[in-house]
Amino acid sequence: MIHHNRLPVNNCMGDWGQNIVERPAAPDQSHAVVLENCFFFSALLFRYPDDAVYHGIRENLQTFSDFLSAYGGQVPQVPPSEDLQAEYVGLFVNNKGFVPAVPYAAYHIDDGRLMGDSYDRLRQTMAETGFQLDPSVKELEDHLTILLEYAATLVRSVAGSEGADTGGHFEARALVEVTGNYIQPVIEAILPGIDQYATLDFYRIAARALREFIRDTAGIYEIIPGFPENAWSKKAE
Amino acid sequence: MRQKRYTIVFDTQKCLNCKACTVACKFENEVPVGDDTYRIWVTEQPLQGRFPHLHQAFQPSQCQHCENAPCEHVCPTKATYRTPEGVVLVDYKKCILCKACMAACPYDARFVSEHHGAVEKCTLCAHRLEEGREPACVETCPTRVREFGDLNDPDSEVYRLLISRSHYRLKSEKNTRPRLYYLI
Amino acid sequence: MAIRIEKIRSLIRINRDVPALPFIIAGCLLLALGLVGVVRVFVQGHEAVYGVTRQVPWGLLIATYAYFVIISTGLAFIGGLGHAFGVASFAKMSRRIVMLAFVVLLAGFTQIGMELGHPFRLMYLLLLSPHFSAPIVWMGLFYTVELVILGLELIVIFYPSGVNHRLAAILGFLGLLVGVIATSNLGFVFGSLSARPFYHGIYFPVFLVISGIAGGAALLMVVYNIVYKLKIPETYKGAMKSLERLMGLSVGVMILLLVWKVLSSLYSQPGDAYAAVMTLIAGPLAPEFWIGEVLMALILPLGMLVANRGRSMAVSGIAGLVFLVGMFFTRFNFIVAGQLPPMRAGNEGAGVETVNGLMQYAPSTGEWMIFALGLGVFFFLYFMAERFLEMEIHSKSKHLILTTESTERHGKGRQMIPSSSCSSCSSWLK
Amino acid sequence: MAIHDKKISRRKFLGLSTGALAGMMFSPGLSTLVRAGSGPVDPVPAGSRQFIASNCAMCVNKCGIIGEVVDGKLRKINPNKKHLKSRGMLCAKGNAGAALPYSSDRLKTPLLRTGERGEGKWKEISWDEAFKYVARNLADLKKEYKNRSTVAFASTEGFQEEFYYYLVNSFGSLNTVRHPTLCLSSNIQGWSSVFGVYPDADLKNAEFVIMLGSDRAQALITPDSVDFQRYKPKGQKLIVLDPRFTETGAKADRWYPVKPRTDQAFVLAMMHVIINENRYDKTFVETYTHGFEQLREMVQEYTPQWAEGKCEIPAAEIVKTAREFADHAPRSVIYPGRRSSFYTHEVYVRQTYAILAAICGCWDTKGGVVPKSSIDLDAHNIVFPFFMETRERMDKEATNLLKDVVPSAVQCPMIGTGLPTDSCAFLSEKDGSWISFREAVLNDNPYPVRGFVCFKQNPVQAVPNTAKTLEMLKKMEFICVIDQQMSDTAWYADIVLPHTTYLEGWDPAHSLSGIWPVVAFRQPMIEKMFNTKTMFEIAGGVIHEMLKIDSLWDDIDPADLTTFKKDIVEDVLDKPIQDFIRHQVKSHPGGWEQLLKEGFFTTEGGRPRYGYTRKPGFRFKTKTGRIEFFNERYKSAGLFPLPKYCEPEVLPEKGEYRFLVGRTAWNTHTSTQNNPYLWEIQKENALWIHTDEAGKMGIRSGDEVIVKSHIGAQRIKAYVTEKIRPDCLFYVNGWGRHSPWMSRVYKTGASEAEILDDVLDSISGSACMHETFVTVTKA
Repeated sequence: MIHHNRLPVNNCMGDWGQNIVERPAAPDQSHAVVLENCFFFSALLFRYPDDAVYHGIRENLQTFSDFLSAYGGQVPQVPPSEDLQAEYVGLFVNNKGFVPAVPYAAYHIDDGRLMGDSYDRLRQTMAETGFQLDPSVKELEDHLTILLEYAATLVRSVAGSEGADTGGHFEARALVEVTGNYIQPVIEAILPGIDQYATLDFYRIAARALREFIRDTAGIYEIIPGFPENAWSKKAE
Repeated sequence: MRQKRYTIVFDTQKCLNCKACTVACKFENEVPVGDDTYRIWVTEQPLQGRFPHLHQAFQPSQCQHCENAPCEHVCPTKATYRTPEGVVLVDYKKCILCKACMAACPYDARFVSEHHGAVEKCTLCAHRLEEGREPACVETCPTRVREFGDLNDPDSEVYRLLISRSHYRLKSEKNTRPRLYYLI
Repeated sequence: MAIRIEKIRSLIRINRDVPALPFIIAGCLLLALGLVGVVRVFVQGHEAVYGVTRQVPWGLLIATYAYFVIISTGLAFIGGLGHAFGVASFAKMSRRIVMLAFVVLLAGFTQIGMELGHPFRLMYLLLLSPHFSAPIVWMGLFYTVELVILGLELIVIFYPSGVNHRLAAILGFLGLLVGVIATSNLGFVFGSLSARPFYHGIYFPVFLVISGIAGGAALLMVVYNIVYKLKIPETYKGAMKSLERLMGLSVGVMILLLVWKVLSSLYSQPGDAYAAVMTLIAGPLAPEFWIGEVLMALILPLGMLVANRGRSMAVSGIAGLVFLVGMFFTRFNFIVAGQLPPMRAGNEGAGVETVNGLMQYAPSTGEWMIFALGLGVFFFLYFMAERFLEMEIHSKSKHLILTTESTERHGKGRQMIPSSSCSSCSSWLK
Repeated sequence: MAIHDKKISRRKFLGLSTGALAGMMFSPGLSTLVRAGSGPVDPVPAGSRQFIASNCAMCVNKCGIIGEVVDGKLRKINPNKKHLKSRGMLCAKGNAGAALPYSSDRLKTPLLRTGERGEGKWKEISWDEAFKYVARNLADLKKEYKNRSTVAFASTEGFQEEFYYYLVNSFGSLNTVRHPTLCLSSNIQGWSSVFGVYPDADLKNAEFVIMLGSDRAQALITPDSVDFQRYKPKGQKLIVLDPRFTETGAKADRWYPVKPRTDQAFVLAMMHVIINENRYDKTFVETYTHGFEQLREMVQEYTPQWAEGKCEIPAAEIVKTAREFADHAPRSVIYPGRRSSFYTHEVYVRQTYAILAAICGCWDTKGGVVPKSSIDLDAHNIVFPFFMETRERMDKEATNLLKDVVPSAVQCPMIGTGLPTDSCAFLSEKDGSWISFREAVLNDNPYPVRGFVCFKQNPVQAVPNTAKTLEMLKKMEFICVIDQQMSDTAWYADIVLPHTTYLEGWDPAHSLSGIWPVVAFRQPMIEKMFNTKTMFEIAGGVIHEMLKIDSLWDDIDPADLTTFKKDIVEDVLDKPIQDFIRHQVKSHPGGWEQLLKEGFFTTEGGRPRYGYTRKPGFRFKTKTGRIEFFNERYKSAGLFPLPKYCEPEVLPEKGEYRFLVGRTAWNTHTSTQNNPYLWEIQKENALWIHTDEAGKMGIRSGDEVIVKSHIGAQRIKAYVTEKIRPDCLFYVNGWGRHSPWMSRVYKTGASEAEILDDVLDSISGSACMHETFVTVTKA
C-alpha cells in the first residue's frame, strides 16, 4: 500500500502531479496504454485513499468516466476524503472484528486463510517476471490493489516487447493468470460483501466496474501489440 | 529387522474431552474446517444416572486400522491398502470416489476430501512416523489418553499396557480386528 | 462398400406412425436439465451439488443407477429368453428389447458416471489395479461386458443383410447370463457390507434380479402400448400376455422376498436392520415405502394384472407404468434406508447429527437434475430409434423364418414349439 | 469465452473515448512494486522447513510450543515435549493458534477514529502519526487535569506487559488495573493470609485431591490439568465439589453437587472432624502455626450435621472425606485452583482451604500444597522518574466508594463490622480492582479520570455489567487500545494500535513460578505479515514522542530526565529486544542459547524444591512469621481473623436461580471464539438447566429462552440436563457479543458480561461472578 510513511502528506500533491506522464503514444500502442491505465486507475480505486491516492482518484475520475460508466453503469461521486477512508477501512481493513470484503486473493482461493498456496504461486510468478513488492510496503502481494497494479505493469511489459523474438510470452501468460486466477476470484467474491456493507455508492460502483472489466479482459487482451495467441494455454513453460 | 505392528492404545478414563487431539489433527493433516471433515473425534458418551448420581465417559476415536478392514475389501482399485506395519492408508491418486469404503466402514471414519479429490481418513500420521515422530493426536494430548507404539516390541508401552490391563476393541462383533485398543 | 451403405440406409426410415416426437422432445428437455446439472457438478464440485453426506454417502444417483441398469438386465433376460431359449413371442420383439436394454444401460452409466468422483480413473484403474475381492470390480466388469454384448446384439439383429440367428442366440444367452450376474453383483455391492445389517446377506442379490425381470417386462409393455398407441397388434398379444405373466410372477416373488426381509428385520428387533426397516415402516421413509414401494411396485401392479387377466393390453401397460414408478421407490428406499442408522450414535462431540437416532437424507436439486439426464438419455435415444429405425422384424425376412413360423402357430393358438432345448423355460411362460 | 463474446468485449473496450487515456501515463511513482533486485530482496523460500521453539499465548498458561514452519509459513504448532510446565502437551487453543496470523480479521495497521465513538469510522495512520497522537493526548490530559493519574492504564498479563509498564511508568499514572480482580485475587489473598504466599498443588504426587469449584478438565491450567489425570492411575483419589457435573466431576471418584456458596461449610466441618478426632498433624501445627486454639474453638460449632444443612452434602460423606484427607496427609491436596471470583466472602473461603491444608501438614512437601519457586532473572537496573503531578490511585484515595456505590460489598452480616467503606482492604497496588475502579471513575471519586489506555484487555466483555463499562468509556476524553484484533473495547477507542501476534515477534524472558519453575520467552516463527508492532516497539515509539513534549517533563527533577533518557530510552528501548533478553538471562550460562533452541530453560535439573519453608528459621510472610490460622493483619484491619462461616447476605428469591460462570477447554478468554478451528467445536453457547426445572416450564433442549438479571437480559438456546443443580443456571462465556466483534459469534448465544451483576469482594477487590440471580422464561 502507499502509506504516509512512503509519501509525506505535505508533498503528495506534488508527487502525484509527477506521476502522470504525458507520453506521445504510438498509434498501435495507444490501446495498450489505455488498458494499462485502466488497470492502474483500478488499482488506485482499491488502494487505501490516503491524500495522494484520494487526489489521484479525484483528478482522474473525469478521464476515466467512460471506463466507469461503460463497466460500472455510472460514474460515482467521490465522497469527502474522510468518509471514503472510513468506508475503505470498514469494507477492506477492519470492521467490528471482521472484514466484509477481504481484499486478499489467497483468502478466497485457499479456504479463508491468508498466505495460502496460491499466494506462493503469485510471488513466484512476480519474481519470474522480474517484480517484487517494495519491501517498505507492509502488505501482502495478493492484495487486490497490488494485483491490479501488477496487471498494469504486465500490460506494459507485453506491449513493450512487441517484435521481440520471445516477445512477452511469459508476461502475457502471467497477465492472463493474474487477471483470471487472482483478480477475478477476489472481485467476484467480495462484490456481495461490498453491496451489503457499503454505506456509500463509491466502492459499489467501482467494484461492479472492476468485475465487468475483468470479465471482459479475455477479449480485450488481444489488442495488446505483441500479445501472443497461445497465452491462454494454462501453464507457462 | 522385525516387522513393526503399529497400534494406538486408548486409556479413555483419562480423557478430559478437551478436543486438543481433534484440532491438532486438523492442522497436522491440513483437514479443512467443516462439520463433515474430520479424521478423529471425541464423543461424549450418554450421561448415565440421575442427579446427583451421574457418570459420563468420553471416547476419543478415529480409524481403527482394522486387520480385516472392510474398507480395503470393497475398494475396487486398491486405493485403500494396508502397509506392512498395519496402517490402513488411501492412495488418493487411485481413489475413484465410489464411496464404497465409507459405506463399508463400521466406524464412520472416512469422508470425502475435496482437497485430495479422494476419500480420506486417519493415517496414523504416517508422514510423521517416517520421521520418528508420534501421531499428532498422541503427542498433543494433555493426559496422554493415547499411547502409540509397536506391538511387536515387548519393551514398548503399548505392549506393556495390553498384557497388563484388560481391554476391548470397538464393534468386535464385526470381526474387523481393529488395531486400536481401548483399556478398561 | 456402396452396397453396404445402401443396406444400412435400408434400416433408416421415418416411422410416422410411432408417436415418438413428444418423447424425443421430452427427452431433449430432460437432457437440457441434466446438462445444467452436469455443468453445476463440474463448476461447483460433487460435494456442493449433491445432497449426500459423510454418513449417507450413497444417495439418489446410486438408486437411479441401480434403477436403470437393473431394468436393462431384466430386458436382457427377456431378450435372452427370446433369442437363446427360443421363446418366440419374445424373439419377435428382439430389436426393441435389445435397443431398450442398450439405451437403458447407457442411461444407467450416465448416473454412475456422474456419481463417481473420478469415473475415468475407474476405467483405467479397473485394468491397471483391479481389486478382485471388491464387488464393485465384478459389477463394473459384468456391466461393461453386458454393454458390449448388447452392442454386439444390436449389430447382429439390425444387421442389414439379415440376422445371424445362431449368433443372436449365443449373444442373447450371454446377455441374459451376464446381466443376471451383473445385477446380482450389484446386489452384492450392498450385500457384502457387514457394517450395515440391512444390506448384508443374500436378499439384494436375489431381489434385484427378480425386480429387474419385472421391470424389463413392465417397460416392454409400456413401450409397446406407446408405440401402438394402446392398440397392440395381434402378433404381439401373445408376447404381451407372456410379459404379463412374467411380470406378475416376478412381482409375486418380490412380495415374498420383501415380506420375509421385513419380518426377519422386525423379529426380535435385530439392531441396525431393525432400525433400517423401521425407517421404512414407520419412519422418515414411510410414505415412500407404503405408497411408492408397497402400493405402486407391488399391490397395484399385481392387482391390476390379476384383475385384468390379459383382457386389456392397455391395462397391462398401465400396470407396467405404475410398477416402473414404484420400482424407482424400491431402489431409493433400499439405498437410503440401509444408511439411515448411523455407524456411530449422534452423541455430542461425535460429529454425527441424528434426528431420533437416525441420519437424514434428501436428494438435492442437483441430484434430481442428474436423474433427469438419465431419463433424457433414455427418452431421447430410444425414441429417436423408434422414429428413425426399423424396429419391427418383418416376417418376409428369410432369416427369421423359424421365428415367423412359430409366431404364426402361436397366433393361431397352437402349441408353441420351442426352437431350442429349453422347453421348460418357454412352457412356464404360457 | 466464445469468440463472439470476445469480440463484443473488445469492441466495448475500444469504444471508450481513449484520447485522454492514451495520452496519459501513470508513472511508477506511486508504485508498490519494484524491479526484483532493486531493494533488499525477500526471496521466495522453497522447500525450507524449520522447527522453532517458543511459548503459547492463547491463554495465560504459556505452554511450550514448537512451530513447524514450511516455506516461511507456520504449518502447525506442536507441543514442546520437553517443556516442564506444560508436560509436553498442547490444548485445542494452542493448536488453533496456528491460524491466528493468517486470519483476515486481524488488525493490520494503526487506525484513528474519524466518526463518533463506536460508529466504526476509521482512517489508517502511520505509526509516526499514531505515536504523536498518543503522546499529544497524554500531554493534553496531564496539562488539563494536573494529575497524571487522570489517565488509567488497563492491561492483561503477558510477556509484553512488562513494556506496557514502561509506558505507564514513563507517564507516571498510578491508576493501573489488571486482570486479577476478575480472576484470582481473592484466592491469592486467602491463601496468603495463612501461608504468606499463594501456593501450587503437587497433583503429580498427591494421593488424595479435593477440588472445590475448579474444573481442571476444562479450564486448563498446566501442569495441573495434565497431572491430575495423567498420574491418576497411580491411585490418586479425586473428590469434586461443584454445582455442575463438569468434565472434572466426571473424572472424580466422588462428585458432590454442592449448594453454591457453601463450600466453606463443607471444609469447616472437615476441620471439625479432623481436629476433634485428633487426626491433624500435631507436630506440624506446633512447629509452624499460630492460632490453633482459636481455630479449634471456632470449628466446634461446625459439625458435619450443621454443614449438611448448609451445603446439602450428607454429613456421613463429609466425615468420610475428612478422614480420608487426614489419612492420606501429607499427600493430600485441597486444591487452591485459579479463578476465585465467585462470592463476596471468597477470601475467607480460600483462607479456610489453606487452613485445612495446614492442620494436616500438607504443606511444602511432596504431594501436598507447595509454595511456588521461581528462577531469578537479571532485571535491568532502571528507575522511572518521580512525577510530582501524580495522585494516589483512585480506588485507594476514594472516600466512601464502597459504601455508597457497592452496597452489597458491605452487607455481609458476619464481616460487616470491620469492612472497609472507602476502598478494598487488601488491594494489590498494580492490579487494582476492576469493579471499584470503574465505580470510582463513574463518580469522579476522588478525582476525574479522563484517559484510558488498554493493552490487550477487553473490559467490555470481561468485566461484569457491560453497560457500566460503556458508561465509563463515555467519560473518557482519550481512549487508546493496543490489541491484535478489533475487540469490543477497541471498537470504542479513539485510536487502535495493532499488536504483533505472539508468533511474529520477540517477547522478553519471564520466570514462570511453580513447583516446576521455568524461564520462558518468545521468538518469531514467521515474518511479520502486516504493519504491526510489539509493545516493546510501541512503548519506545510513544516515549520518544513524549520526550519531544516539554510539558510532560516539567514536574520532575531534570536529573531524573537525564537518567531516564540514558537508562531506559537509550539502553533498553533503542536497542534490539534481543539485547534485553540476553541481559535478563546473563546469570544463566547457556540460558540464551537454550531459549533459542528449546524456548525455555530450567535450573537444578527441573527438580522441585520441596521443604525450604520447613527449614528452621524460615519466616512466613505473615505478621507473626508463622503459618497463621488466626490472622493478625485481619484483626488489625478490623476484619474477622478466623474464617468464620459467612452466611450469604442475599439469597435468590422464588423463581430465581443462581448464575454460574465456567469455562471450556477450547475457549478460555473472549479472544478465541472466532478462530475457525475452535468455532467448529462449539458454534454457540447454551443455557444449562436442570431437567426438573425445565420440565416445570415446558422447556426442551434447543428451545429459545430469555435469561434475565437486573443488569440485563440475554436470549439463548436451552440445554436441558441432569448435569446441573436445580437451583442453578449456567452458560459459558464468549458468545453473544455486545458489539459484533467477531463475525462467527456475533448474535449467537448469550453474553456473560451483559447479565452479570457487578458485586465486589471488598477485602481483595475481586469481582464476584457467582452472586447474580437470574430468571428464565421461554422466549
